[in-house]
Amino acid sequence: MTGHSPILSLLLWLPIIGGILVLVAGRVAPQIVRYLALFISVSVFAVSVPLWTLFDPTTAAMQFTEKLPWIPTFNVFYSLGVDGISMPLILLTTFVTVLVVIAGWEVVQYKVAQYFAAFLILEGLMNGVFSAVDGMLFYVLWEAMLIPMFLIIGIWGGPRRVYATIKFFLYTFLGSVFMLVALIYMYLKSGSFDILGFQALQLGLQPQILIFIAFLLAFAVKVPMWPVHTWLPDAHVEAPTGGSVILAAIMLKMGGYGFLRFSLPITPDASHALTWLVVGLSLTAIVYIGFVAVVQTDMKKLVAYSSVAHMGFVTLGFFLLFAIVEKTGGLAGTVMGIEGGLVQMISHGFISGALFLCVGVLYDRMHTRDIGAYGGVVNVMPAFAFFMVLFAMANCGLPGTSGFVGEWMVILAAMRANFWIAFLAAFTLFLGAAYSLWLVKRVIYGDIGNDHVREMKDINQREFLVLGLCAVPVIVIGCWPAPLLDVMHATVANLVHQVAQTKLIGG
Amino acid sequence: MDLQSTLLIIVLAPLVAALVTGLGMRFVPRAAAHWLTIAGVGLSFLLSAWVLVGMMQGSIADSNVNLYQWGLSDGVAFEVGFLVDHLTALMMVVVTFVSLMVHVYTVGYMAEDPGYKRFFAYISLFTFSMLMLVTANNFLQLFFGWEAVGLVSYLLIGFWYTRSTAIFANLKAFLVNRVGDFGFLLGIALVLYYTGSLDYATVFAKAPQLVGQGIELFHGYVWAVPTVICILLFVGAMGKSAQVPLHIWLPDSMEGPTPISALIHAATMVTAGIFMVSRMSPLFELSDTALSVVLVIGATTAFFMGLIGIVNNDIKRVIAYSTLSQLGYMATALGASAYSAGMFHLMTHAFFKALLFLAAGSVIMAMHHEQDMRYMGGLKKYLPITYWTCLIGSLALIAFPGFAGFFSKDTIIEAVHASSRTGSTYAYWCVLLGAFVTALYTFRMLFMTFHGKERFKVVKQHHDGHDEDHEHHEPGMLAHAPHESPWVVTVPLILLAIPSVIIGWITVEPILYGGWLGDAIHVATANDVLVRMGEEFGSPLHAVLVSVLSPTLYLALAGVALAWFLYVYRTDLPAKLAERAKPLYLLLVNKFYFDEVFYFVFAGGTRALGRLLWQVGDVTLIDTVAINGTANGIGRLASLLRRGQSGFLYHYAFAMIIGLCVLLGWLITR
Amino acid sequence: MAQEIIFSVLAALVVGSALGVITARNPVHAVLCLVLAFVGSAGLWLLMEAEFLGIVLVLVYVGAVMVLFLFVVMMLDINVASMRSGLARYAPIGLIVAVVMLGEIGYVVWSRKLGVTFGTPLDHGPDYSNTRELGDIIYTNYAYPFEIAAVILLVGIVAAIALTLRRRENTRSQDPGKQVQASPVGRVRLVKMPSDSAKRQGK
Amino acid sequence: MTFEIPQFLPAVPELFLLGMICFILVVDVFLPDAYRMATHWLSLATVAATAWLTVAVAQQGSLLTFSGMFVNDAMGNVLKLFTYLVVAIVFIYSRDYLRDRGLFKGEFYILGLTALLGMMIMISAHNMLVVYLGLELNSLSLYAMVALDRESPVASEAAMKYFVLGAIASGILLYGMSLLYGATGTLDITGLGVHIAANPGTNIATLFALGFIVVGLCFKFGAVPFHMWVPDVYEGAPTSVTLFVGTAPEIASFALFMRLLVEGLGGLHGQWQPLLIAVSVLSMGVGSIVAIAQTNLKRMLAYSTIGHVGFILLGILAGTSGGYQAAMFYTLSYVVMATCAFGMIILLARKGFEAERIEDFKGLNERSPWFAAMMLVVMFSLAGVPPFVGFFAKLYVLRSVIDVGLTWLAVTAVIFSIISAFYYLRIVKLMYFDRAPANAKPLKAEFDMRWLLSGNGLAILLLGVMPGPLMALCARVIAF
Amino acid sequence: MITLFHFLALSGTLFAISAAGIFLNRKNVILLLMCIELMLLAVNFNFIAFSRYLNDTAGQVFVFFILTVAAAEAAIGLAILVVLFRNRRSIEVEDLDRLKG
Repeated sequence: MTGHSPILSLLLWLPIIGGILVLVAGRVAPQIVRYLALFISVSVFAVSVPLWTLFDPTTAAMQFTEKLPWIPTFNVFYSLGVDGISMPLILLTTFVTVLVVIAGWEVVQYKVAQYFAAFLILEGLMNGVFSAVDGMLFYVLWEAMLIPMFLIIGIWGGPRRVYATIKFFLYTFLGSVFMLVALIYMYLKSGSFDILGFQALQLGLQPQILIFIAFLLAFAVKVPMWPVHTWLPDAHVEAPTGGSVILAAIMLKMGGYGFLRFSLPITPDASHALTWLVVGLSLTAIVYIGFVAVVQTDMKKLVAYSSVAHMGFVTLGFFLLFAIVEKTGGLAGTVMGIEGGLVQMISHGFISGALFLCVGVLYDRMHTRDIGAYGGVVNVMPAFAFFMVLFAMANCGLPGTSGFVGEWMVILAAMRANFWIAFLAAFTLFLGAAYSLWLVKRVIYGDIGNDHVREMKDINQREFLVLGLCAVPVIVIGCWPAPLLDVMHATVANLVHQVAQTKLIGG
Repeated sequence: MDLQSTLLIIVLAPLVAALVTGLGMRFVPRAAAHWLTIAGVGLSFLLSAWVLVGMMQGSIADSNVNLYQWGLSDGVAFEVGFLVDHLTALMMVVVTFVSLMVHVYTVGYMAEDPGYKRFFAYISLFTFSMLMLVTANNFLQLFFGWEAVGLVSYLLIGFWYTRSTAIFANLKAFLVNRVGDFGFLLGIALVLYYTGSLDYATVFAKAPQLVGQGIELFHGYVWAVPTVICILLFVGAMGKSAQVPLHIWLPDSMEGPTPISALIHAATMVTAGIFMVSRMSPLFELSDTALSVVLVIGATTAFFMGLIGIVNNDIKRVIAYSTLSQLGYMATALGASAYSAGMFHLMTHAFFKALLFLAAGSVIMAMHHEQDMRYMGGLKKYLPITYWTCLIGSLALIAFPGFAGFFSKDTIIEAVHASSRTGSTYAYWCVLLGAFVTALYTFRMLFMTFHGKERFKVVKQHHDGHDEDHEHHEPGMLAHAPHESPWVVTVPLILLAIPSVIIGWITVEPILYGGWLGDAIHVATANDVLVRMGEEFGSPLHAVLVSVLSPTLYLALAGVALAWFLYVYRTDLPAKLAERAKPLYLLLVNKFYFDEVFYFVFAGGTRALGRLLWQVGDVTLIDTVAINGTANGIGRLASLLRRGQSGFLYHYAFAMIIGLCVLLGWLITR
Repeated sequence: MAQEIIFSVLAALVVGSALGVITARNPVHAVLCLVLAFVGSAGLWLLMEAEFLGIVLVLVYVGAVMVLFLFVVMMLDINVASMRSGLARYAPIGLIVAVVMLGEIGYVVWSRKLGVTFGTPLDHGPDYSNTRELGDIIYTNYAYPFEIAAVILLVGIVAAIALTLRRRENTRSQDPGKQVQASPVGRVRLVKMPSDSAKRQGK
Repeated sequence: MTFEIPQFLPAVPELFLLGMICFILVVDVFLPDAYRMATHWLSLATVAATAWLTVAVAQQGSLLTFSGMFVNDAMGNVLKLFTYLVVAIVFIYSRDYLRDRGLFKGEFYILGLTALLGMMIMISAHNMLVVYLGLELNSLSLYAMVALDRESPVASEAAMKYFVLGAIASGILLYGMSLLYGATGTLDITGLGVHIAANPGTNIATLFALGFIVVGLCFKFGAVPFHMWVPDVYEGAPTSVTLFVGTAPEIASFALFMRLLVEGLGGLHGQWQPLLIAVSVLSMGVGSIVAIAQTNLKRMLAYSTIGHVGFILLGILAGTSGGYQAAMFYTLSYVVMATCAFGMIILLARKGFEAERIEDFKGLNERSPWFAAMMLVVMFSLAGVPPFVGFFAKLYVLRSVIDVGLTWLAVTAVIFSIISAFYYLRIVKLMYFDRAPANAKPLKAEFDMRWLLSGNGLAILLLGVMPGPLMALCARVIAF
Repeated sequence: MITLFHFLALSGTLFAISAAGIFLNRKNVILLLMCIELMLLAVNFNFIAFSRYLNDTAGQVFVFFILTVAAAEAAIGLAILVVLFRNRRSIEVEDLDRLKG
């Protein structure tokens, strides 16, 4: 794949430059800011489409690669590339950003230019994270991402935003600095920050375990896994709608992405040794958090907790590998677990994003997220109710929606590993339905709760457009995930074989 | 026109109708809504009838085609496709026919309802889902249909979403079903694990290899794989087909409009479990244990749910409990490996139970949405058609010789009698006494509704009985005298009455003994009770005559007699009896306290646990102690160290000199 | 032999007066003790044939710096009463630190393991001039440090003036800046007045 | 005795500066206050010319002169150039501030330039005597500058504390030098190196001297437990002086470490490494923790300086050339950041109003989004968040520390960096999340200050996005 | 015979005394300055002794410069002291606690 146009660089820099343009526009021509932001985000999405169309699903190698020297002293390269794991995530990012821009159209009135600029810059950085092939580049973008998010939550957030942002920032910062130490360690071992180099690096078990734990801290916080998940509900509750959407739809995915990009291939033996830990935490997330989500009275908190529970499936799917190998002695089923996790990431991106948008729609009208304040919304907002129910159903994994695909594959794979893992994972069937539909019952159904509800207007075209744009992929992926799975096969298969063979000397 | 595209049309026609009506609700005019959907369902009914006939004549062979590949992962191909054999064809016809009837009926029943179009969209969507379920040729699609019907049922139970009871009922229904699906999904996963495929054909082909394999669930305890799989699958069936103890959602589902109760909660959806088990017969045949479980649970449902029907006063709920009981019969049949008997009863039951429900609906319309039988009585002269159809349905239900129910139900009882499986004795007595109970509650319902003296008054005042607040008006007070329903209501009643009478005569022989269902059902010869019964079986007429010798008939008659005695002749007695046997009465009225236990354990337990984990785990331990605790700790440390910077010059100097001393000491002592 | 005696006497003097410095009740006494210590040290330096430094110590240090100290002490009248309060509180720790420091230094000194080997100091003849020897190298090899030292003194002057010089009113200090600015215009003013005769003619 | 005239060429910048100092001193005396600007521009011109000279006389390798007391090498020149830059920036930032407070007098510039001279001497010192003299020249100028605001009680208090502690520190340093002189028989730094290389067996006196010297250096650097002067001086001194004290001398202190510990006592690395480990851990700890409790921004920055010094020491104690490069990179980038941070304080300050309290930054985003963004950049950079230069500085030192197998130390460091992130975030929070007080006036500043400050902030970003060149520079000039 | 170590011991003692003095004098800054002078004196003793026993004049030169610097230092120190006194009317160490924390 040489001689192609630098799509990835465009995806990284176009939004950032666009963001700066938006800032400038905010000074000189405030009235065009929104249109400019929309134009930029759409064009970025347009740029990202070729990734899908030109993607070669037969190879596991990095594609659309670019490589320039960046910091010679550290032998750091500005090197980008995508494979079957990261490509869908990039499209998700560019797509969701468009939604966010539209969603914030007239909702945001304070410091409009800064708002859109923050999101565009954030988009660029996120694209960079997903396409970075150099560890240092990855880390730099990974951390830089925090800054716009910090501002988004803090400036346009709710009353307790300060606590939430600082918690969010320090939590994630705490997680990632240990990753930095691990990266440096491996750099000193391998002589460069090239991730592929890391993956080829021979490491003893002890260092592997330490590196693995460092990575685990970074990614577990991001995912987030129990017990380092408590920043998420706070951040979501306080963040503006757009912030919540990006946070849930994309940022959480970076943790899962990191597991596949770093933890598994770089430290296979440590992953093997600590599978019990990650699987245990994932199951805890699914069951424990599921129960917690049921009793939430704040809509955003509820969705946030459900995100944690769903991300539990992602990590579970990824780390079933060794359990399966131990049980069956073969690799059959491992690919399904990982692919299930990946599909779960994509679909959760759409579903949770959509749910937060729904909550946003309600919040814009009532200015409260308290479930008790609603009731009988369907009477006044039928169209909205349709979407809300649809996404709630998707959230509890109804077949025909994307939410089903991931859970289905992961549970099937889990059964290969151990009956009881599958058993606990399947709890989501009940719990997911419980919190999603109970929410629907209390908010959407019933007689009109109070006069505020009676005065609520149904969604306008803009909101309809946004929710509709979310609904389409949810349904399509649910009814026909094959295309999505096809782009992953080669990469995941390669990953599995990479992970399956030990790095231990003589092993 | 080849079979595949035919099937495609059969399945998709309702879907298209549903989508057009549902998504285009704003633009589709009212009349178009029902004509469109009726056309869709009608089309698929005709085509499925064509398929069935073709199969009977043998002009159409069984076919198993894959439509498209849903997804491929890890070498496992998830296909979406159709498996059509006699079983499927039968189900398709039953489903589409009843659905069609209900569509027509709805035109009249929901006439004034604001959600008219939405309703049609839903039931068409349901028809589609149900067809997906029955035509599935693999577990994925089966699960899809399985959940889809659940979804539509959820939407329809909560159709009147302003009623708190309705939206409670639909949530309950969905969650209880989810509990069932929990097992179902695990079962499917195990199937995939042990057979490496989800395609029926492959799975059944490999099924025999499962025998002898063991799975160690708890340390040291090894179960036979088929047993585990089948029990898990049956858990799913328990949810859908409302077997004890997962039955609690069905009675509440009566909150939905009556046509739904007829279509979904009597005729089709609730029988999905029965259908599924029959479909899985090659698996179930591998495990006697599993079948015993099915047998016992089915029998229990059959008898005890019937008992509840005796004391209930809501006309629809009575029928609902009878549905439970009948589902129990079907399950019992499956448990006795008499799958075809189960299927047969499923079919007959579909007709006469739909009939009963629709009749009840017509009564309810006449009573202005009054469902309490205590305010009815003597309606016979107002609603003749309804009465006679209802009578037919009741006779079919109590298995009066000659009516549809007779052939199926008697066969089941006999089959259980003949079966030698563990628990069959218990099951036998359950189903036998069940016959009596059935007769009792059925005719209690009939008599309380149509016979005796009128227990309602007609107050002459203009009152629109059909507005949304029909809940609240004075019980037993009618704005104007009840009158017979319009033709769109009565015609389906009649059309359903016909098969309730005759279908048994036509189909009993081929389905039960002619092995007509063919390869679809696989029974190990050792278990095949029907074969042995088939030897005695001469002809339907013969069967009717022989029935005079069987205890079933007399039990049924006794039931009818008792019902007449209590509810027509000595109407004061029931109250006295209730007084006399208070504990039993309370037990029945409170439905054996299943709901209470469930609320306490599931609803209460879940919330309590959730609150505990949240408040103690997240808020207290993680946030307050770990996170904020650390932060505050550092803050405190800061203010502490800060005091070290006292501002006094000599303190600073001390710090330096002491530091110097320490460094020096460390240097020279190492 | 004589040297030993002189050494021990002066050493005792130095140490004693040093102790006096840190324990004196009155700052003036402390300064005087310090002066004594310096004088004693100067003697000891002479004993080590560092004549020039010895003399400089007395002239510059005792003669200038110490006087400066005294001057300041006198100028800022410090209430002697409150001097000693609180001495006791820190005495123990001060003592401990002193002892520890002493112990450490002592350990190093008595260990007698210094890096280089020390020859016996050679006795110079009577014509030896310590001053010349210092002068020779200070103005040659050490020219650079010498310049720096000069700058340091300059800084000392500038700083001292900048910090302490106050322009009081009604003091007749001269300001070079203003002097340079002076121009004839500001000095002589020619006033035109009509003469008496003109007046008279005006009548 | 024979004596050849030393080579003056390598020392031309110092000599020129000295000459100009005297010239400016004289000129300033004859200037009325109205024309004080002349002194300002003259000083700037002097610094510029000195820089030019430094570049002009720079040559390959290291060149000794003045009988080995003065060294002109690449590292020295680079450090000097950065020092000039910082001092020039300081002069420009300070101008309006000083004028508003009636401190706009020649002394500030004279003392500033002498301090600069002192730093240059330290940077290129190659003899313990010169080290001492340079140190004193610098310190004395700084003491005076701190006390320059004669009417301010806190300023004089700060100066007093600074002076007394500084004097004690230099006494300690001298004692160490004297012992070292006795133990090695030489004052020359090369001589020290040679002697220590010659007799490897560590002898007690050398160790002892080492202890004293380390203490002296750490005091100058402001490392715990010899840091006590830093917060008080930073808070007490006029902000422009704080700006001066807090930035340029760090470069010189780094040079001191390099000259004395590395070039001189490099052979004893095994001995001084543990000392520096202890000191740097303490510094990072105290710096990052105590800063949290601060309400005065200058004081908070003082503690953050202490913390950063801990990081710089990490690089030095690694004892590898990579480590020294890292420490140099860290020092330079830190100085850039600190300049910008104090510059912001000066920017916000007005006549009769010191923007010292953290609250004074409330809602800056509403008053001036641009400068709020600049402060944001500084804060995140200080916190070590990419893509700003502060991150790469940390990266560099961490790498060198891990390189020598002190991974636990690296972990400790990053934990402290997280703690320190908290109070930097607090500033950002005030600027962006809080509303500005009603009476907040728009910022007023001369355009040159605006541009310079913006450039300063952008430099932090630029050095972060493109850290390569500066790293390469450090790598080239430090090659042991 | 007077050896080098006598002088070293003497200087060491002086150094220790000055250190102790810093601890003892909590009242008044001038005394702190005097202690510092003592410290420098100790240093000078070292240098002179070493230069004598090394037969190397450098030490004495160093002392020469120390004396010079010490003079300038004293000047500045006392100047600051005066400024302080003008502002505070006191040079008691106890009063220098405006800056802390």
